Amino acid sequence: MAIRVQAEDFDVGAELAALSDGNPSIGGVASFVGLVRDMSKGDGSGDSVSAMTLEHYPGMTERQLAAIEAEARTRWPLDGVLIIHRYGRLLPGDRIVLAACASAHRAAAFEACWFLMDWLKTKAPFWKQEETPAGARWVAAKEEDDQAAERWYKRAP
Amino acid sequence: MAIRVQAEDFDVGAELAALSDGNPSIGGVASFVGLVRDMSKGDGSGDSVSAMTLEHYPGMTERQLAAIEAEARTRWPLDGVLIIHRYGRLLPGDRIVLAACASAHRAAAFEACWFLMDWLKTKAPFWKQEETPAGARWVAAKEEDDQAAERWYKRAP
Amino acid sequence: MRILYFAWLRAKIGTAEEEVAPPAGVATTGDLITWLQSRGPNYADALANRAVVKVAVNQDYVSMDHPVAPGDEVALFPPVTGG
Amino acid sequence: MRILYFAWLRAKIGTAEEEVAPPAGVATTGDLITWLQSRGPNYADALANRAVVKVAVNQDYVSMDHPVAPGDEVALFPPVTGG
Repeated sequence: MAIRVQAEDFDVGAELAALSDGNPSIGGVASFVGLVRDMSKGDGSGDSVSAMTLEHYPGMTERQLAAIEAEARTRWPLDGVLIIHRYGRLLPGDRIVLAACASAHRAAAFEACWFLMDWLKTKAPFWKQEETPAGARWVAAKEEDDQAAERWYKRAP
Repeated sequence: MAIRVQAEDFDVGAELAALSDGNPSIGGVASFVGLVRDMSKGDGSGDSVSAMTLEHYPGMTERQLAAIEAEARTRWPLDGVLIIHRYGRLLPGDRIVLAACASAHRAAAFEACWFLMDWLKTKAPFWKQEETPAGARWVAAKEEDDQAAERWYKRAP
Repeated sequence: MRILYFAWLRAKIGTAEEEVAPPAGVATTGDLITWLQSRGPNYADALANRAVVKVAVNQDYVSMDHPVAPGDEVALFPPVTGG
Repeated sequence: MRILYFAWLRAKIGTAEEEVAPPAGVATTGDLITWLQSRGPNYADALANRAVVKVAVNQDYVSMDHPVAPGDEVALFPPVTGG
């Protein structure tokens, strides 16, 4: 179980190395690093984002991320799973999230990592507020994220 | 164009950071790190592998990897692509390959990275020879790798 | 019963957390929201569109007909936008 | 014409690289392999099963009916196993 919710940045190279360290039956590690974009997404306004604050629900966040990890381990043969998600104020280009899956098989690693991202996008209790020239605004949930999460239900184990 | 074929190890964290550095329109970076496994794959023998030597075809390797990168850029909206592949003698747990794709959209980053791995597995001129207690043996190509590469033809742009 | 609010629900209601003692008829999360809406224009406004209100009881997502009881931690928040 | 061999093809043939001057009738990669097979038992053995012989001309994959010409770099190798 490797779930971390923290304000601090993380060292992607060290985290990925630790995930496979000491287990030479691992064939590969698939990962995703999510970054703060300077453009708002989806609403077409194109207003630049100077910073972003991530609020979360301490306790429930860890609980939901652990449930998502457990679900991934049920669905795929994984030797290691890691989810790190930051909260607090972040600047464009800053790392927000790292999801990584180690497996003997690359298809399992890729699928499971993608699943982690899709599910945490719709289930982990985080909320983004962007700072723009027009003031602060809450990011709206995206229909495409719901659809991305939904497709995994159709492929239940 | 970021293709590197080298004997030396690479720093995953530094490479991934460099891929998105200075471009805050990138929403995420999907990556895959392939590692040397200590077990032979697929033939059921289970002989342990004490080391592996990767031979390649200098010149054609770079040319094929560049073609695979170009194909990925045609198919997906990517802000950065990186492929590093090692050759020479490697030990179990050593990194063999890093493929990474940066994009505004995580689905594009995941798909393109998976595509890079599937295509390079069947197109990049590398050959693995394993050292086992029973002697050295060439790794056989796997039918499942061919199938993994084939599926991308059905989804041509 | 402890109620937590997050993101724009917190901002509109004007508090992050409060202890409430709803009347006896409040048996479900749906009842609870209806009762909260009666507590003032800030609540009424924030909770007007239930399609964008998610509910968790004791840190698990639940539907609008989930039972609530004294001692529960109930959280109300908009659809999540992390990742 | 320069011929390169890799992996177990190289090991079986016993050389990594050679310059050859095939006779005039050798017009395609298929012809070239047939001619190479006649050069000795090591070639005959290594090239016996064409289903597992990949061919590149000037560093691009080609089929068995691809033309070959003096000055070409022709590589013969088994299915690749990198990644």
